[in-house]
Amino acid sequence: MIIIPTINLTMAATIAVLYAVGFYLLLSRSLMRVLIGVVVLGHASNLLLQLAGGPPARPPIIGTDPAAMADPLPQALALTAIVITFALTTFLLALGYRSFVLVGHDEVQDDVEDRRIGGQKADPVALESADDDPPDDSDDPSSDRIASTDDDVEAAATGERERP
Amino acid sequence: MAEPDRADPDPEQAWDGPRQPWLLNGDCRGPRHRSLLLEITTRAVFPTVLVFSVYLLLVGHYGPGGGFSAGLVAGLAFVLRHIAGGGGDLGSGRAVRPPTVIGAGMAVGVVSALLPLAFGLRVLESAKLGAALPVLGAVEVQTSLFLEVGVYLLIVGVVLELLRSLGSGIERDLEESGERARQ
Amino acid sequence: MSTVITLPVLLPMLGAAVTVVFARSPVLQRVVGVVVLAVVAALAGVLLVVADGSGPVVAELGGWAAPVGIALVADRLSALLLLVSTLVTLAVLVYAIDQRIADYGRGTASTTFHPMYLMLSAGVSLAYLTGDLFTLFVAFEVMLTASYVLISRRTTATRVRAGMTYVTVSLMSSLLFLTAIAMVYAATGTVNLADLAGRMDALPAELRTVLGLMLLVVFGIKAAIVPLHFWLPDSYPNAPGPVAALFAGLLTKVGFYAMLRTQTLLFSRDEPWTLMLVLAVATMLIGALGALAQNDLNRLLSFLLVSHIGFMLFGLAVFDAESVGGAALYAAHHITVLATLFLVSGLITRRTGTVALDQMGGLVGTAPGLAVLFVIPALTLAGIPPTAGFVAKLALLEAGVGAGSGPVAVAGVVIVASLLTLVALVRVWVRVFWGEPRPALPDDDPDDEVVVGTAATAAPMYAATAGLVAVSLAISVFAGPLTAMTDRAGVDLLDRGPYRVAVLGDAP
Amino acid sequence: MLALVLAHLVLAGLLPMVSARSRPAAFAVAALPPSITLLWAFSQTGAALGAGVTESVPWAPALGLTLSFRLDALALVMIILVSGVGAVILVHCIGYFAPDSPQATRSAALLLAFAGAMLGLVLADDLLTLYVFWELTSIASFLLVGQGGERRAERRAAVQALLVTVFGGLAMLLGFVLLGEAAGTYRISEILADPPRGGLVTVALVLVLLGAFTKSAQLPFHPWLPAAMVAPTPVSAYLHAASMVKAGVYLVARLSPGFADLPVWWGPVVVVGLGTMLVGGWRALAETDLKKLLAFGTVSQLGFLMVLLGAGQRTAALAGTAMLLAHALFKAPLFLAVGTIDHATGTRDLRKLSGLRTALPGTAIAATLAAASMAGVPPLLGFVGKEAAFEAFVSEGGARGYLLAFGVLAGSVLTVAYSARFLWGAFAAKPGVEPTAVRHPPGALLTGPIWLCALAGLLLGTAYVLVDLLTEPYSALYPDEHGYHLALWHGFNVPLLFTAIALGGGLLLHRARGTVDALSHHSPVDAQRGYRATVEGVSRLAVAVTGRLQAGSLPLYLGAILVTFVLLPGVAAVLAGQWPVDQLVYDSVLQVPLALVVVVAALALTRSHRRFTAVLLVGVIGYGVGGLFIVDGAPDLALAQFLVETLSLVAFVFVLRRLPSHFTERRATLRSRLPRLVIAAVGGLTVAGIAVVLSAARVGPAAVSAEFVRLAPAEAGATNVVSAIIVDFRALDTVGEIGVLFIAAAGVSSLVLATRYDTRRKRRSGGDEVRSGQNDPEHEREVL
Repeated sequence: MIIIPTINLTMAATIAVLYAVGFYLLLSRSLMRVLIGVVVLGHASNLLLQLAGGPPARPPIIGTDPAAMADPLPQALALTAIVITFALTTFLLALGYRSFVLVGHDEVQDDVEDRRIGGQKADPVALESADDDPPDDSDDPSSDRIASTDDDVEAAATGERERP
Repeated sequence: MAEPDRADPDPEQAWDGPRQPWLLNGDCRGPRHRSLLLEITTRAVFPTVLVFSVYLLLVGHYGPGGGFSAGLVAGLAFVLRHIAGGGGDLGSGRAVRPPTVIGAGMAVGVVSALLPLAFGLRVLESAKLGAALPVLGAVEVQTSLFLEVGVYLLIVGVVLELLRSLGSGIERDLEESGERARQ
Repeated sequence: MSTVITLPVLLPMLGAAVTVVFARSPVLQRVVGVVVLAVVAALAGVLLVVADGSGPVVAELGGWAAPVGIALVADRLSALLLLVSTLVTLAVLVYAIDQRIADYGRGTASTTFHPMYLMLSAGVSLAYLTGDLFTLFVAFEVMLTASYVLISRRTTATRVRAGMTYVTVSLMSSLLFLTAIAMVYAATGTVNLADLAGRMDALPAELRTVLGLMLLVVFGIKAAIVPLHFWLPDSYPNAPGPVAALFAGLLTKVGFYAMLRTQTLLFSRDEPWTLMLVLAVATMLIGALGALAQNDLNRLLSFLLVSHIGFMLFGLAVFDAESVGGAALYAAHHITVLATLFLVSGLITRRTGTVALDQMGGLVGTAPGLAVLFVIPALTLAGIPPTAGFVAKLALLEAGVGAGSGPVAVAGVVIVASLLTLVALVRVWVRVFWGEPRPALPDDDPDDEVVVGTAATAAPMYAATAGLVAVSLAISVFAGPLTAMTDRAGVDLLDRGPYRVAVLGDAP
Repeated sequence: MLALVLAHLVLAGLLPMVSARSRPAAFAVAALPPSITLLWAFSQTGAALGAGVTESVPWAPALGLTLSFRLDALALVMIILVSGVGAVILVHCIGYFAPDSPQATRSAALLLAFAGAMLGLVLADDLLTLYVFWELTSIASFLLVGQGGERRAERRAAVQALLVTVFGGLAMLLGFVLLGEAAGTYRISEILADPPRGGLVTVALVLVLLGAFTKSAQLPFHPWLPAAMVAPTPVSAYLHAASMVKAGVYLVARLSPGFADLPVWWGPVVVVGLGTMLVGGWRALAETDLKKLLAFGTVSQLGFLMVLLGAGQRTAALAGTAMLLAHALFKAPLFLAVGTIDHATGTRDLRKLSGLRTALPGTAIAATLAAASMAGVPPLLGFVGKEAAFEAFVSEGGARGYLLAFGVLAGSVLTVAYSARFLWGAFAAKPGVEPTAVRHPPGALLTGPIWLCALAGLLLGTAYVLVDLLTEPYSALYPDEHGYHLALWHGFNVPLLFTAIALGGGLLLHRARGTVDALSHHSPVDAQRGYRATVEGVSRLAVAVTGRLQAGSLPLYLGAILVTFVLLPGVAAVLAGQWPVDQLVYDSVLQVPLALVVVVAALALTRSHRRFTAVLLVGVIGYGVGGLFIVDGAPDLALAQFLVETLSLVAFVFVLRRLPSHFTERRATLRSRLPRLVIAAVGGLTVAGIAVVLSAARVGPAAVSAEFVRLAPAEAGATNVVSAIIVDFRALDTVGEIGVLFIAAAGVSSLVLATRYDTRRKRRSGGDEVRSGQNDPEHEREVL
């Protein structure tokens, strides 16, 4: 068995390019690109897993010289990983399709609620009462708020209600 | 399945189109989608590939192959058949439905993990089974083959499911939304 | 015993297969789901008792001794979290089943819900029990893929974005995990955790740090550590009610468990971990402040979830037996309390028809039972005595103040974060339960899983929620034996010896 | 003792069942446990004044969490307040709440629960036990002040009370833990026996004091107490006069014997206490609401008590304990009297009240008696206490002694003034104000408790020996310097002079109320505004931080993850810097062309704008990687890779049929793409770099590969080692793997097949909304 599986320069460059491209695609807004990025990253990590076993050698099938045999474990792990990546790819593909059907395009939208909070101009959401809120953005689908009937603070302070 | 093409009145388009489920069972697609050459090829190749996949399944212990690759090969045979015969060909109610195949594969896999318990072995422990079969003589089988079979079944089921959803499902969506298939 | 330990993984998988094959029978699906989870919970209880009494339970799968085969290990930590998680999973299942019955009637089967739910449970069990880094990856994938399906079960135009965020970020973490495994194997030549512990020690310290940080980032995404947490508040709140409860309860804690396990077993350290202290502070504060800025009940809870991950990180950062045990206890209580709060939020939403805090009010008069169901977990989360949250927080504080000036300062941040948590929860109370009662809003989406109105809320949904509240109270009542056990768990984790001996035999 | 506490709590839980039948009965039942507790405590007097009665129940011993209780002299005094006054107030409640009042049900249960928590607090002999009950009282107070939460003032007051006290409570918890860590125990009696010292103990004590100050409404945290006056008056009388607000004072009294020699302890206590006494008294002179007047009076008195009990000397402690008792006995009846007035006339505004002296003579006399005790008029208990207080500081001498003596004197002048203002405001016939009509004459249930408390003050004042007996054991914890004892008459001395000055000065101040009124409305600092600003500031900070960080954009989130990944392990790897020296360019020549194909395809991928091209390029990468697997000696892997790649291509093509042929993303400028490019490139280099470094650092041969090769043919019956690993050695991975496939397939069909059941409808806002067809029964049937 090989003791030092130092990854050679060619393979290191390949890994670097694959990861970089995968990351680059992953950071885009188009879901299809993200998906392709995931596939590329999957290839990259499977390749890396296989390389972690050591440099090229004979297939690990009994009959060859064990000393010249490739490390079988990373192969088995990579095989499992390939299947899993495949499963995830198909799922993401379906999700992308579904998104396309529902939204009409396949770009990842920003979160509406986050944007609303980000757009608040430091208007604190008051703690004590439900009634002194800053007005919501108009694009809030549920903005037809119910008017509240709050009583007079002064009346509260004089404790009229305690009278039986 | 909606089949607007079937009643295509244009005789010039339809005169040489096959009208019966001639080569493959299942519903007959509209002639515009059919390709004689592909159907014949599929007809010839399909059983062969299936047999090859079973071979891969059995040989997995001794060389490249195994339940996973075998299942994929069988799955690709179904893909070919889907492309040639269309979605109506597969899983339209007559055949076993794909989720059942998947579930069965999963069940076989898990049961094969638990079965050794019945024989006083540990979970997932494998053993050699020897049996004297009438024609083949003494056959030795490693019980881990059951897991391989589970994997095989499951993969075939998964591919069938993909064909049903991504294949036929999207095709139907396309037809319903009036778009034309690009490929 | 070695059989018992495999069943929490295999039984739910078998159940999933059965529920798919017999998908046409909703009754069978429900029975299988509940029975399987109940059995798993019982087994987890047995495992906990045995692991606490006579050391880690190990199963050598297929009869192959580790590291040749995969070992499943149930020590105190994993058995405890397994037990609590399964109880939560069971309660949420009961809730979900009854919600479905209330909304769709008894006869409707669900093709995906039950199988996916059981697979998720199997994945979680496997993640807790595995003693193998690669199997941990597989377990994560089983769990996460099932969660992808569950979160995208009712994709609408608004929800599909949340599903995207969740799936994409999780996929990235999975791929980074795979990368990290490759790196670990490249450096050490093994993926068995117990075996790795020895081989890691032989690596140069700097390279060990590299691997440790890599695994930290990988699990940190799942555990939602700041700055890896952004995805969580954007995705969980949009999942269907019970699913959100399950995710909030379990998934982040599985991530934290993995972090706790790998960091203690593989990367021993003698003093508090400064980087982790910093991350803990950031997580606690940014999460709590995030909660204060929300108007959506579920988002508010999601931010609190993030904030309290910081509490556990604090325990990990201090890195002594007491603190690590405290973190384990905190995780266990946190699983129940977050799930409960999300279920309560679901009940509130069913009553009011909205998740917007400024659209609700007056529930204390119209739904006093719900008020009680909210108050107890809310106090628990805020760590107000005598709840379980207090006990767990106390364990962390005690460990922290004994560990030097850095941890003492962070203990102060724990106090601040607790106060902010309370402020956020008081806001919920004031806005939801106090004030003028308001009419339920018309249901925005009449055929989704939320049906507004009390009549459509089945009593078992309340019962399931109350059951979880009871679990959380039980943690408080039995704090004595529990803390004693988590203390022992902490000692084991840092000692590493018992785990390695149990897996590899006497001469690791 | 735990049983007594639990009895309160359990009965409180059951009380709503009683309330359902009769609300007055609920209060009557609720009054039972405190009464029984009081009787029990009296029955233990002998032991309590001696060694004390202890009980200890372990809860979580691993954390030092033990429910330890101890009944000693100080606790006994507190029980008189908590249970004795509590029972009296609960009886008053029977008459106060209308039989159909919705507040009654809630209040009865909560008051009883509160009584239980408070009882636990005063009996606790363990810091953590004390903390447990401490927070429980905060919660009970929150719910009692907030009631149904229908009105904003109630909500605000409840929230403010909760936040302020819990803020202090949490700080105190940290202080307790630090203290416990330093002392090695949480047991109060053990800590006091051997008080720890050291750097962290200082911090701990400051934190503990923070808790005490917030709970006892000391400067600058006091505004919550006047605000809490929106609660029903009996609640105010019980929580915010007699018992809960005493918790902070009580805590200081508890710990002072161990720590009062430290400036960090007595310094803040004395300064804050004195300040609170003066500010509270001054503010009381400006109030027109009788209840708020009393509330500020309470604030002032709490400051006074704080000074006495935290000063750390015997006479002051004696005075403090007596005043503790006296305060409960005069403040509770005063509150109850206000409640009775409110109940009878419908107002408690002193500008509207007139002539009640004649209309409600019974209430007036009892209230006068109580107010006189508050003002320190002999022979009432208040006088006895205040005498001792003056004596304590006068005889102490020195800068601190005189400062305190004159400070307390000034406070006492204010006390007399607001006592007079109260009596005048409540009962006097005011010129120009027509006599207030009494609509509901108060019954015996309302006035009886007032009389009881007021008379108790008188009785104990004359029977000062009893009080001395009760307070002596606690003050004996300090060294006895002068042998002072409580008494009505100590001869003509400075304290008596002080009392005279206080009474005279206070009455003069009351006469000059017009001027005082005008002055006292100009307050330079407003603590309430400080609270508001803090809460709003935190909210604003929350919105600012969250709005900035939580951008809602998925690419940004992924970018953050990637940057973290680059920064943490990447930087660590650079620092480690162990690049291998023996790295080859390639191991096998075949790797070079294959790698080239993969790299070129990957780079082309970033520039492709057609989806189909992109998918094809991915295919090229996949097959290229498969080729590399063959070169590496992994035929199984290569086979799987080719098959999977093919199937993926098919799946992609299936989906691409529906999608537009080009990516819809706007073509970004280089400038906007640059950060992405840089992060991605650095990320790729980081991964590759770490991989090389780590692979070169391999510490030994692969752990089990040789074993696999050895075992595969013999034990697993396979010559293909990889296959043996997959289905035998690591079969569980395979089971998990098919599980993933199983899930993914189910997910795919659920997602894709739902599409045809989607329905579109118009939204109110105009746009189309697509409703999901998933879960549609038809859809479910099809997925089946």
